[in-house]
Amino acid sequence: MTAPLEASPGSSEAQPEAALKGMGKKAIQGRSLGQIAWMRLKRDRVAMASGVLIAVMVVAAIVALLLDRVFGVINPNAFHQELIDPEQGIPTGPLGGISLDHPFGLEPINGRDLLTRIFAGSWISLLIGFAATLVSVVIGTIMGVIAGYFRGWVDTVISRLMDVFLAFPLLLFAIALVGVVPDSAFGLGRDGSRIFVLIFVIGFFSWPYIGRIIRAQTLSLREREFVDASRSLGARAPHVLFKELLPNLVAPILVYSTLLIPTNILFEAALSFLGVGIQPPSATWGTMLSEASRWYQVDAWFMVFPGLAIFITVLAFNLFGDGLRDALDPRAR
Amino acid sequence: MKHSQEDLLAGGAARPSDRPNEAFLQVRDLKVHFPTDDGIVKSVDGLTFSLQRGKTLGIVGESGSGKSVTSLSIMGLHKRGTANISGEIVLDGQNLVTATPEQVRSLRGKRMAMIFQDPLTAMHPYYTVGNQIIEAYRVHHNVSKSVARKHAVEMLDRVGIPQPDKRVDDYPHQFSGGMRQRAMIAMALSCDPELLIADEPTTALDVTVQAQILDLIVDLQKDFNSAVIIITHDLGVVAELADDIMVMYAGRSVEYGSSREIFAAPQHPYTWGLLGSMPRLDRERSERLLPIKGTPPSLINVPEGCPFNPRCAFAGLNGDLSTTERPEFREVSPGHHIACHLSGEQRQHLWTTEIKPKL
Amino acid sequence: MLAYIIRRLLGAVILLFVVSLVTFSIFFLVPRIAGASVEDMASRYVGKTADAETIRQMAEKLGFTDPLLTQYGRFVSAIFVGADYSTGPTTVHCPAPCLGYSFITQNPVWPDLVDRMGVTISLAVGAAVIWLFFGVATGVLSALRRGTVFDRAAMGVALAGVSLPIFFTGLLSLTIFSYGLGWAVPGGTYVNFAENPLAWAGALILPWVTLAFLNAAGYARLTRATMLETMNEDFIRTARAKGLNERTVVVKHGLRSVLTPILTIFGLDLGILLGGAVLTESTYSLPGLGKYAIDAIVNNDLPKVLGVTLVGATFIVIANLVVDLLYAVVDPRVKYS
Amino acid sequence: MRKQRLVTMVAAGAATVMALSACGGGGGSSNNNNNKGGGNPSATGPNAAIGKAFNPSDKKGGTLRFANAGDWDSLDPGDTYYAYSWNFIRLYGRSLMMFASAPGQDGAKLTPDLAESKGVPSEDLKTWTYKIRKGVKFDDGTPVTSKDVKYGVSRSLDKDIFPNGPTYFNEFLDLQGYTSPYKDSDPNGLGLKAIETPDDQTIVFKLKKPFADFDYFAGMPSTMPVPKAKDTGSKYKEKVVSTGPYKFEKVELGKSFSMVRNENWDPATDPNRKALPDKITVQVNVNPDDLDNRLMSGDLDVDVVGSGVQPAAQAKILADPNLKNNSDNPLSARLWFTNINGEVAPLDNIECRKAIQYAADRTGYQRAYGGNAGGEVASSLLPPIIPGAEKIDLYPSKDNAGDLDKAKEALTKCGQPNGFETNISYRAERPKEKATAESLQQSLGKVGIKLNIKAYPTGDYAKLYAGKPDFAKSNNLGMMVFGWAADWPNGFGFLKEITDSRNIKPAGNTNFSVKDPKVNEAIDKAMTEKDENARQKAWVEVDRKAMESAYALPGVVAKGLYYRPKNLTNVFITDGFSEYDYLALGVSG
Repeated sequence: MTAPLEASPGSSEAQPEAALKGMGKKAIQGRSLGQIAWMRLKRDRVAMASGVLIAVMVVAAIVALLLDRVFGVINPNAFHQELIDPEQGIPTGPLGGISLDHPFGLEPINGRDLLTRIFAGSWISLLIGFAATLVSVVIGTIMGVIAGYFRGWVDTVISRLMDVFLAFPLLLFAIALVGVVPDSAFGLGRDGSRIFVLIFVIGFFSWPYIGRIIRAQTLSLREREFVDASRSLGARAPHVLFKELLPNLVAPILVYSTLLIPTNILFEAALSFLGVGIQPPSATWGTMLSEASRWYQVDAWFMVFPGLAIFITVLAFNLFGDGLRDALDPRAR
Repeated sequence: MKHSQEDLLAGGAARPSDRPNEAFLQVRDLKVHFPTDDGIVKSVDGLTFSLQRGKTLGIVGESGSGKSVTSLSIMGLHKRGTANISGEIVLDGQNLVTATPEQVRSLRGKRMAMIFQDPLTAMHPYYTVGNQIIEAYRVHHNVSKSVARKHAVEMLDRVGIPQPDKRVDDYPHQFSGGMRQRAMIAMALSCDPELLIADEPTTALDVTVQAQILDLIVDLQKDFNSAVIIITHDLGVVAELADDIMVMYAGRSVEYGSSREIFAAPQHPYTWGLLGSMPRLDRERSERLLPIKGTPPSLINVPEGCPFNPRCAFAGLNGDLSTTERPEFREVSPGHHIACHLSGEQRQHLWTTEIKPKL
Repeated sequence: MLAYIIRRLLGAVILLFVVSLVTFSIFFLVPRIAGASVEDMASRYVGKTADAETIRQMAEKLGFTDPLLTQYGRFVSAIFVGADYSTGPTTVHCPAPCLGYSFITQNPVWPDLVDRMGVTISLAVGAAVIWLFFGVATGVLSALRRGTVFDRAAMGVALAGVSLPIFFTGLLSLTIFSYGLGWAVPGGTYVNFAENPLAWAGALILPWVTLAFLNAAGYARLTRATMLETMNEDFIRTARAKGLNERTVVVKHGLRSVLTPILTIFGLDLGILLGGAVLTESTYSLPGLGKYAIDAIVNNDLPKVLGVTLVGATFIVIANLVVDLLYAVVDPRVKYS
Repeated sequence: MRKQRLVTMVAAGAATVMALSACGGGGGSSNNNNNKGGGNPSATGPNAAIGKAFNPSDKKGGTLRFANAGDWDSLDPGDTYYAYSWNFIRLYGRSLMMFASAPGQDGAKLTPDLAESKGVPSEDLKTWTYKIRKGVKFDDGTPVTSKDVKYGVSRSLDKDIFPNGPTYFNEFLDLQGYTSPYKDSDPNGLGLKAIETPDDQTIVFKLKKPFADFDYFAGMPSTMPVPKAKDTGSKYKEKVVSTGPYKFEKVELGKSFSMVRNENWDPATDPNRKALPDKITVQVNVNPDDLDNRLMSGDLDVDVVGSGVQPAAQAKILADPNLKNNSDNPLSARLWFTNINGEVAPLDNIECRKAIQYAADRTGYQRAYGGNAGGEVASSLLPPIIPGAEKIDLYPSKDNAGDLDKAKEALTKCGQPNGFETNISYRAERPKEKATAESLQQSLGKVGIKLNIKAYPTGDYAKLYAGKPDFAKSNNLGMMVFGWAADWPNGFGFLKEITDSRNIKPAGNTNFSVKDPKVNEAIDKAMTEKDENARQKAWVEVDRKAMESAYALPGVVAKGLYYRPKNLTNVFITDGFSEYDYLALGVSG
């Protein structure tokens, strides 16, 4: 995932993999893994703060969606051209036009309020981050479990498929694909089809990473006694898969998902930055940053708040994910 | 308690009252506590024993009884900051608990060495066996690589590895389990240590190899006149080997005595349990092994009174004493100490009527 | 060993074959599915002034009217034996490996790619050296000083590092160092190392540092986690039991084992980057493979897109292969048969 | 078949800023300057190179350094269609006619180059004859003959090999089915019957239809001679044989090239060229912001694309009087406008189109293109600097901010009193067009006209999306943001392509909205008018009729902001290209 974003895939991929290895092995009597994890998580102040921040952001994003699209209370596209220098096209006043009315400043040329736009853009960024993660986790888990459980040629086929996916320069593909799909596809309204395509493309290209992890986990779980026991009692494959294996995969899936969400938010931002994001006048943080990149020499303030929005969100998810991983696997601390 | 500890300290392995100052290793009131999120884990909680050169001490107990933690404490292998160690570990007059890490390090490998239980994980997979022995030798001896290599080949030969000059360049994974353990021993003995700690040296091995390895340790001990501690959960292993045996439970010693005494007249119900769960070839086969019921206690919340009381069949014989008061570690016969509330008669009675016949 | 390498090479070739087929399908088939006609596709290759007839002729000339498999066959055969393209009075031979011929710039793609590779390799390798050194060093130090101020600070910075999009840090660095302080040359002035090594380094210093920072952060986290795990291994205890000093224990025994996972990730990262550091090159306007790819996509120059994708995939596959082979060097337990 | 040559352009990478959009303009400037001639050479300050030569000089020597943020479409004279390229190509090639190398309006006048004099038409305007100067040689010393010119034109007809160039010859010459010299039965590739070469000095063009302005065609680079022996088709661009004062020294396509003096160029045969520098270097694919910075630091001499500096540099220049003194801000013959698609309901109703004309806030349009420095508000299609152009403002409003009352009135007449909903498209990689769309969305929204914004890839915008009538109709594109610059600064060059509905093609259009028989009639009248002044008036009439039909919403007449490095000599904006005249430039020091 991070691969296309030029971060190390290691940071998000191998690390949980390594960390998750021992997960579930160590059971302390009397309390379930979930209870222990929750106890540990509660003690991790940073993780809890991040969790609260995420919750606040999610609520804010929903509120933004309602205010913007359902009730139309806020108008992220309102112009304030009177605050823009007509010759230079940049906001008058210092710090990119920051004022009481416009605490985050204004966008060049049209003078739209950045605070409102960042707020209104939050739901799209988060929605894409969450939904794309859901897509890749669902595909990745199904493929990983099937490959790990059935092994043999099924495993070979799926593993090779993952190899093929991993061998693609993903970002290029995503760009090309998003560009190809017509706007009016799926009969969704304003922004709808583009959001849908972004979710699909990001999610679809990310599944092999989680697929590999789940496959490895399944392979090792499969050898454990309880699976043998279940099978020796005559349980059929679906039963073993869903009743025995899946519950034991919840922890790694949960941790990986938490760490995948920020990666996908970054992926969306990258696609938007490269110009295949949401259609104007709607904006995500990535498209705003993309526009800011045209202005950074004369209005460097434009990039600050969209950049911070991405940074803080991604950081919060990463911190929470780290905390969750530590909570679920004490050995990783 | 105090009294008996003094006694014990004064004693050597074989004869506790004899030549008090010559004990090579003295451990006094050793406590090793690990602070964790869930509370303090008292892995070792007041342990006292001593050992002379040329003697062998067997430490026996279930997993989690504090055997390995004790040995690692002696070796100074607990990471500072993670473990709170108090008490004294005196090796040849030097207190290792208060010594600097550097002083302890210089002793490790040279004066005291350790054989670990799982040689596959205990040896570095990326370096050849020879390389690892050479390294151990060269830390303490300022010799050239070729000299050290010759020494390594000699050591491998000595622990009975065929074609040592060839196998010296093999990697651990290319050795069989028994051979690996021999290599491990060769590594531990490469600097002629005066104290050798063998932590479950034969656990992963099959019975014939087990015997060979144990014989090897005995032979080498004779050659080097080392003091040896053998840690095991299996009384059978130490039966022939050890001069003295210490039985540990929940971070404490519950019975200490000469090997002969422990096997002939064990006094502690826990020791009875251990004996009961041990298959023996030298007796008639009884119907079945008698496992100790229950599980080892949490080391965070050690049961009040006698730590063994929840699992002890005889805990009720002295009213609620077992659940309220910690039993004193006392000498019940010369060189034989136990921590149990049962009276001598009760123990005698139970042993002869209930326990012994079933073994 | 040799047999293993041959087998892996064969596998790599097959994988590339599949990759090329899928790439080809996506770029040639998906537009068709999305409703583009043969003429629509051909119109990308004609000039701004073409009429319907010219477009139709171009479609025929480019073979868009042929079945897809035939087209793919031509593409593959060009890679192995080259292909001939008409320049009007004569034909030019595009020698193998002919990764297509752009009808927009009337150039074979391969020389372009070779040309751009220099930039990307300079960027990727330079950054990789930096991030590998700083990332691993920070990770190791953090692990050894777990819980100290250094550890917390380093991991805080690392976490920030993996949470910052590179196009943001890139813009920040340009704003501050290039335009603000005037310390570094802004991007786009790339010169070949052979021409002027100083200017070369000057143009790359910001991209190197930015890209390296991002990756170093990830590597520091990975190294720290692996190192912590390794330092709990039995063989580390053994090394200490031998009386080795802590330095030897850490470097010779600890770090040695940490290198394996680092190497794996490093190989893959480098492979991906060598195929084009799209975001970095875009942010700094470096004329590398990534920028080339983006420009090609914007211009709908399909042969270029196809070529650069395939080269990118090749780098990834080769990196995978090299990593697998290096395992044998690093880890004596790995045996290939 | 022709298309605006300008608006398709450099593929801007996503992060790159192709801000002022695109290529050099086509028209001139300078009717806004009152300083005629070069009487005051020491005059400095902003716009000092408009209308006269700044820092005039005859000093030879030095190296003139160009840079290009994108890349040429081609260096081949038969395959290039950028204004800057037509400006630049005069350094190494000689066409039959050329724009004079002179400041201001004089630079928009045609003068004979390879030809001895202007073309001599037949009475029916269907046959044009030129005499070629004697003594002109290729850079290898071979004399240039009329057959080389004929060969050059013939090969440019082959759009398979040379897709980029203009197609005027394909349309106007009486081809009789001829397609390409490469498929010619004549071994010399001279089988084209529409061009005759009775002797080595004479060339005769035969047209299908009468055309009075053929001299403009004869000024296109495709009339530059090409020696058949050296022609390598699409590879010729790598090794163009020069007839001008400079020849290629080293060419690395996509990177850079350099030119040195051509010893076989004889100044005696060439009254038009000063050829001051000894050497010319060109770097291509340079980062645009970096390019501006290097201009300002004196590390470069000319941004060859000639569309002005990037917004960042613009802000810097406008804020700093010293920089501003070294800049020129001329008006050009380029129009930024928006098509109103009559194929899409309810815009098939003229009143609804008028509502848009009234409601649109043209100052917002202007802001999108960079405010006052970026251009002037346009009220009709024909830019004021086209000779004879008149101000036509059929939909006036106070401060150009839109007349909402009139707009609502028109909506009511249209039967949509509460407004309607439609789509507006723009080129995805063009931030200014995006700002335009957003601005229109705002101002039209005030009268209830709801615009949904659609972005399409720049490269395919005309061919597959907004320039394709079928697509536009089925996707309900009511408005399409576009831009247009003329091939030549006259009424024909500017208006014919964007107002003549008979030119509408299945794809690749800039215009397909103006579909009015009255406009077509006016065009026909203008094209057959022989008197120049009357012809100019006739084209103004075309402009007026087009505005009456309300199919196109004019936005901004572009102005470029050019930075003029200090060591340039003989600098002036030519109306022929709305750029600095590259033929005249020299360097000092």
